[in-house]
Amino acid sequence: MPYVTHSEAERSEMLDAVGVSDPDDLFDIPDSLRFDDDYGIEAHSERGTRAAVEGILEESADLTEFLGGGHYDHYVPSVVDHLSLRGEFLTSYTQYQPEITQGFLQALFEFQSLVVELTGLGVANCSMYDRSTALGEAVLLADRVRATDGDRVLVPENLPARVRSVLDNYTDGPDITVDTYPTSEGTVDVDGLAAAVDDDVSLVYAATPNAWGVVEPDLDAVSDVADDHGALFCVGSDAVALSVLEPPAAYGADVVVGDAGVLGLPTTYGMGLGLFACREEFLRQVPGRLVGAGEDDAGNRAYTLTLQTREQHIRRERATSNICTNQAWLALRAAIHAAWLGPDGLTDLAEECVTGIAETCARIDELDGFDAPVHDGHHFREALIDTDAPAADVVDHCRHAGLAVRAVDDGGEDRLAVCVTDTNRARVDELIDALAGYGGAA
Amino acid sequence: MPYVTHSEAERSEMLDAVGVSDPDDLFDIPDSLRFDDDYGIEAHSERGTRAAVEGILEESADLTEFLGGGHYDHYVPSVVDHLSLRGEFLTSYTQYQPEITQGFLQALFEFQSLVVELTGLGVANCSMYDRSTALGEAVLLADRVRATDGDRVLVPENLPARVRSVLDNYTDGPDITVDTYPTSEGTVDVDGLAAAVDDDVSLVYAATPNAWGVVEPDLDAVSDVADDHGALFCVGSDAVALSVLEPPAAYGADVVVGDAGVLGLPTTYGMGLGLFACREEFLRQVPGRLVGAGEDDAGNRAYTLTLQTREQHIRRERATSNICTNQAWLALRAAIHAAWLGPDGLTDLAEECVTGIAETCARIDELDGFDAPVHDGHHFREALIDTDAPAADVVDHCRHAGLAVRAVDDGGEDRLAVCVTDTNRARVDELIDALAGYGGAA
Amino acid sequence: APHQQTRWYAGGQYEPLLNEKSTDTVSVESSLPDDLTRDELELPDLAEPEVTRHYTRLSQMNYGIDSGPIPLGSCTMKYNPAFTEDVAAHRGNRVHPLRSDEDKQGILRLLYELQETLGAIGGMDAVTLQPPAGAAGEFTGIQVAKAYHEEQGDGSRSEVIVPESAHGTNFASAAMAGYDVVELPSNEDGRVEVDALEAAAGEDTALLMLTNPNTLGLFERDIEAIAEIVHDAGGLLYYDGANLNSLLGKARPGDMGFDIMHFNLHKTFATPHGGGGPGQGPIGVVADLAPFLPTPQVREVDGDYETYEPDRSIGRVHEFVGNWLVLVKAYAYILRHGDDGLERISETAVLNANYLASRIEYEVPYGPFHHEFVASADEDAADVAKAMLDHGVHPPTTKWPEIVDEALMTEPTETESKARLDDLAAAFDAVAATGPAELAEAPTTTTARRIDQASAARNPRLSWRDL
Amino acid sequence: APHQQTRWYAGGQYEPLLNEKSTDTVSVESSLPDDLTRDELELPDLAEPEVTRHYTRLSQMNYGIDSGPIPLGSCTMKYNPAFTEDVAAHRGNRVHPLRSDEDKQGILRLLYELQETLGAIGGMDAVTLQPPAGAAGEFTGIQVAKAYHEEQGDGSRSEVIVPESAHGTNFASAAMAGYDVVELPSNEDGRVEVDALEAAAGEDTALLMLTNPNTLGLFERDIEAIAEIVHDAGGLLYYDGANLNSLLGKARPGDMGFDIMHFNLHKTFATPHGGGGPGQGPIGVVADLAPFLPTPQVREVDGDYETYEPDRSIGRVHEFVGNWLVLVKAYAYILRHGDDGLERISETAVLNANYLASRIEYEVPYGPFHHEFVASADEDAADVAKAMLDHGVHPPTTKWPEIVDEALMTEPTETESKARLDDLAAAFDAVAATGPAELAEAPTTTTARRIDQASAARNPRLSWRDL
Repeated sequence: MPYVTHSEAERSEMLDAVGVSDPDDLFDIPDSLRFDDDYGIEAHSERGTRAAVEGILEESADLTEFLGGGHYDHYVPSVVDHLSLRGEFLTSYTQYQPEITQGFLQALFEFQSLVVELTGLGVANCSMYDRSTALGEAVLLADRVRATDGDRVLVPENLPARVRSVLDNYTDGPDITVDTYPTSEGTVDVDGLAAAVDDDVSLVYAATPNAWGVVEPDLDAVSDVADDHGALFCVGSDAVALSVLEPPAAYGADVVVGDAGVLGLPTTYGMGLGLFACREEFLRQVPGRLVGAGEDDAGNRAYTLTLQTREQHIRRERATSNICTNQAWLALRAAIHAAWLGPDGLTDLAEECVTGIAETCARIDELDGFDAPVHDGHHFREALIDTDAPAADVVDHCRHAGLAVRAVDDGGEDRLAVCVTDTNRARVDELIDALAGYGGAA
Repeated sequence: MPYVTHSEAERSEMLDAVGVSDPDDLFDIPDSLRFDDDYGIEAHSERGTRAAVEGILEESADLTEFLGGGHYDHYVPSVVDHLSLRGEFLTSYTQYQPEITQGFLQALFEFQSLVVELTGLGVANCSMYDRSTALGEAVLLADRVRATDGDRVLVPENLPARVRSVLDNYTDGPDITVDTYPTSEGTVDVDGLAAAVDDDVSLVYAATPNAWGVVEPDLDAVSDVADDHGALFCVGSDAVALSVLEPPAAYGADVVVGDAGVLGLPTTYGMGLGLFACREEFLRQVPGRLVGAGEDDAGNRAYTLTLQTREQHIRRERATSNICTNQAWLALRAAIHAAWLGPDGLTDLAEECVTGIAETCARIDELDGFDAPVHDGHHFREALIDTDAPAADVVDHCRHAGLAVRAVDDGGEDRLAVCVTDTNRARVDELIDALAGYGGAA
Repeated sequence: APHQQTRWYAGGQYEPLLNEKSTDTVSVESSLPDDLTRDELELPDLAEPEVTRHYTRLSQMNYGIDSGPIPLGSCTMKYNPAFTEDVAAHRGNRVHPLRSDEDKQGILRLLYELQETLGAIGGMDAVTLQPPAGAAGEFTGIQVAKAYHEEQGDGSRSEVIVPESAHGTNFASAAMAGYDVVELPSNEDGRVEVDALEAAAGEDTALLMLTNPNTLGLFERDIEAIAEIVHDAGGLLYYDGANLNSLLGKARPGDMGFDIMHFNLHKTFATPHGGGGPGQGPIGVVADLAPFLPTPQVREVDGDYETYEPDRSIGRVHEFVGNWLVLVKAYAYILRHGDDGLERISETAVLNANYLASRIEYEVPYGPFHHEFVASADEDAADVAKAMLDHGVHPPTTKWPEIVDEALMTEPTETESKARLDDLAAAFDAVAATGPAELAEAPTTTTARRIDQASAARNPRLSWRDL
Repeated sequence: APHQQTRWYAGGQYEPLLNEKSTDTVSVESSLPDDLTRDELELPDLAEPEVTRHYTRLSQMNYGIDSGPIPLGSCTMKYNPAFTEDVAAHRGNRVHPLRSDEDKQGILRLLYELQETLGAIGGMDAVTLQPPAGAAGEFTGIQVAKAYHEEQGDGSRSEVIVPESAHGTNFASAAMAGYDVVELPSNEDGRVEVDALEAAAGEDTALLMLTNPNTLGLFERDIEAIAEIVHDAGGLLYYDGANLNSLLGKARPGDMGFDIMHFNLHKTFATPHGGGGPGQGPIGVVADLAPFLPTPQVREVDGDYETYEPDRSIGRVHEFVGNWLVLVKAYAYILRHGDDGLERISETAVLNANYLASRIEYEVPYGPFHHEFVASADEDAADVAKAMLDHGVHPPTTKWPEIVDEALMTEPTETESKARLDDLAAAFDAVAATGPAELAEAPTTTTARRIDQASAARNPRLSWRDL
């Protein structure tokens, strides 16, 4: 029993102290409910466990990925692992005792400061599960703070189905209706949005870069439409893009959600770090944890979880969210990554997300049988590509060249989506070769 | 410049403070000696550096190794990396300021305690470079403490050539002659030793397990021979073997050297951790660092480097050794590994070193064309194997099966050496298959 | 004092913020057009050595299980085996979720095997791994229950019944799913008042949420009767997995009549809590509810693994599969232990709780308890907690559940040695012997002295910009 | 106080030893015969959680570069980039040295490229990577020189000349190789007294060992004249690489007339010192000495790499290739920087030393200095060091070299920021302003209070058994 620390002698002494001869005697469970069977799980040594699990993991194909769609890979510097894996961080609990957890509290306060700077908004919490649940919480916040006639929210028609599905669960309880508004040439159709919105709308959502990788060109106009109808304007983005994009607060965003896991978290089968910021007036309606600065008895600045009366462990069914454990350690990692990059490094990384996909599209566009990008406008990390051949066939062809790209269904069109970041940019040549080879074969 | 921390403004301020406009002006180097060329080294990003170096490392073949010969692979538990890589340990310096380095000093004191327990001797230092340099230092210690007529030391004829070569460099300065004594059936020929020894011998060395993997059966007798002639008896072994073998002090060893890197250090291209222990009477002649327990001004036990007057930074040319930086961090790792194993785990590991090679030899012995082991007696981890075919051909055959074994030159005989530990034992089937396959082909 | 925690100062304050050490305002130059980009970005600007020191220092100013015990009742803060981090660092985890099934067989196999394993442990017929935390698991389970009731033509059921001593998340999750919460009182033994349940259960009842052993560590002996009442009323039973650590190898929620349950992987299966997550809250359900689980599920077909959408799936509760690395670590933890090891966990957890309770002077009003107990402090429980910090240990959960006066809800877990349990007992008793004046001064050996949380909340300063 | 270091107590002592926490005496059962095995083994016996806590606590009671500056002159304790540890953890390092050359091409290529790279940096024609530390490099270099002299029929040369301010290892290594050490006085400028050298050099001279800049940080401007004197006498020049950090991109020992040099990889190329090693001390030599280098060397033949034994090799100084992982980390560090980065290292190291010296009140008697300087304390330098500990920094090397009274030999290195240099200056000045009584009390904020080293040496207790 690897992590149970008693010697036989100690165990006996403890059993004596509690007055039983066998720990099983301490279980006050009716016989009818006793589990007498086996789970059928075999124990392994540490080495054996590693071999077994790593053996399973190695069964996945070894591919260079050009995949995005909400989960992105950037190089995470070694310091992020080395520092975040320190036991005092990794094995700590939520900071209910701030006097002995100043270190983590300060790191979370710094994460909040980072998000505030990136979004331009007054308040950021210290994490949500992922961008989809952050959007769900934003909609619930809008429902609480906006006394509209109805309960509709508007999302773009190209909102990824996975995000929409999460949102549908979040809006199910309070009976909020999620409607879509049209896009045009891959970006918000402002007129279409204006036609769709009404005073019963509590929130209008738009993402930049959006689902097709396009940087939305006129969110001012979107913001105005929302504002005209008393709806909150919620912007979706990510921590790298926000380092160069206009801060959403500057064009009137009330809430920003999205992904901060683009920092600190490489590709890990879709793990996320939800980002959530909003205007200060909604402070007491914010979901999730907040760290604030205060003072200790020595008069020194000290940090603490604050405004906990919003939270479930105090407010129960009237809490602003049911969130308890969320993504604190990933927020720490994102903060370390951002600190390592500094403002120059972060904006350089963002610039690479602009130039990498642009150059890749230009090269693909030169190939017979491909048009890239499908949409006008500036792209960030990813873009859609038109192919004369069935997209699935191209995907399969690339797969045999050791490359993963994906087909997307864009309103019935059969298209490819390609994502280029710092980690796969050096492999773009292979992608071009594979696509060119396909063209030749077709 | 990744690890240089000044902003341009700070740099200017500092230049102003020291009164130059360019740091280059601070270099008081004659023009004739200025280096105006390039080294020709291209800078890389962190990611690029990792890719470049790891790319080189991946050029080695992917083989399952059955190699020993002085460097052994055991599974090192994850805690060893996680704890030893903590920056306060990894990036610390020699403990010249004990008040702020109690942690490392205590760990080294615990390492010394481990070696004392394993060897039975009164004093252990806190590391040497490897087993060969530890043997060199033992010979120099013998030269200092034994007022013999001459300057001869005796080593077994099967001392590995690599160890012998190191020893020859250590004995070159003080003009110590290294002679060999015979072995018989792979172990010390006690009569031959008795014939070789005389009163001019300051030290007799024997290893257990020895170079052919055999546990020496009668070191009492060897000890007696050394003792009869006033020579020190130095035993070579390793930290895993010593956990089950008779403690060398019990049969009269004056010094124990060997490898403690069998704990804490997996196969790493021959990195070692020299183990050095001796009788207490030689305390002031011990080479290397020693940690002692003392007291601080608060009256609490505290640890400190001690008996530093033996050392080069104080005693200079009269020091007991020139050692300064040695292998402290590896001693920490070995101590963590031993603590993780505990006495049961450590002796279980040692037992696996006995049974693994015994079973493997028995299986090989059943194959046509092979005899295993060559030598009678009990083996630890490794053994020699006779093959009817040229050993080099068998090695090559195994290599094509993805297995690394080696040929050894045992007094003109062409033999194989095979090493089995916990990490390759599960692959012994493949070795048997490969050898059987060769037998069939021959 | 058995401890002096690290404290780094600069300029009369503790370790400054990154922003206070050095920030730089850069003009953003981008190949994007100016009207889409910001002019400037101001962020901390430190080279790697200073970044490393900053977080090294912050970590030293933090307490985790690697520092000492954290006997927070209901939180199950046990030791997190280091090797699981190495498994999580394996290259095979670096797989994008939008690969085809064919290209991620290793991932799918692990998901499948973990689904099956959790099903066996919980006595459940089907498991989804997707919810990214325990509370998300509760919400998911409630959504599944709701979908089931709707499919049964029972969509009008509007109430979720929750015992008063339940975790706050139960209330909040039920509300989030649109249910009214009906609170159930405890009886004098600290367990569910069955008569009250009988009265509460009816045609409006969608779900009863219970944890068992409950938050007092007491096994709900009447669970079979409780299940019958709820089922007879047409409702479902939800098991809150927070206390599953005491049932491993001993009993299964599925066998008790629960229809839905969640697993807190960081509790029962020791994945690191990371100072507030990531956790993961898979849920298990009985066969009737399996068609409603989130999509995708994973199944094995002729040795290959594939994803599929359950017939009547509620959809997703996370964009992908939640916190993948937590799943990997939990699976490794389970494999490391095997059946016997898992049973030994619960046995030792219960033994440790009972031993510790036997050693302390504070009264423990309810029993027999399993893996946790709730003692009653003579002093303000919050003061007790602060004073315990000076003994180098983390205190228990305080002032909850409210049915015990000045509650000290204590769960030492199975990975504390007898010596550490004795340390904890000594800390409890030393604090009990401490006078009120000294108590009010505590803590003194910690990084920060006692923090005025009320004033921090009155004047919220939530980012560097607010200072 | 800018710092409060962690202190864990138990039973009125700081953190107990593993042995004091729990030991177990097991009867050794082995399939070896009884007469070969021990009866019992007594070792600490703790489960993984307690092992983890023990070393976590010990680490918190330790100070490294990751904690703050370590301006130990001549030790070049600069920041160790974290990524090099990840490179060292790569599976490709798990190669046994007794593989055939064919099967370890990756290893050999790295060795070859590092040999070549160090040769370029030192201005040396051939390099061996084998010596496992700087002192081992010195010994190796001296053995090479000896072999060369012997081959020249000059085996009677019996003296090694060493300046009085040289590192103790120079003296010890020369003695170990069987040479008499001739100590060379410094002139009033703190540099080699050329006349004295002229007098000392002669037919007995095997070698002059120098570091340049010397331990006062001063460049030996007369190095060309010095080389000529030694060479004319038939001797060789050895360069102690301890201070190479200030020459990167600026000058090369080979160009100054040195025949042999060692590199301290943990100093110049920032591999972690690990509290006392592993280091690695490759040596470079001019072409005439290349045949004497240790075996094996690595060469490239048609794109493949192979090992070979130099014609007149002195043999081995380590059983294999020394500390392989140190070589890997150093190579990665060099590649990370490139030419410009390396030059920026020395420029910043020198700027930092000069800036720090300009900021402190203590006198710095010699100059112009490069990457390090030696200040002279008004108080006992050892007291100054202890008092600096209370300011959260590691003090400089004290009382050495002896030509400066109460020497404070200070090398901040290039990885300290201006803010940290200002911290160091503030610490120096605060201590200078501290009264003698308070000085004698220091340190107070460290894990241990001042330790009585003399009494620890008088009554040596070197293992648990001695307590």
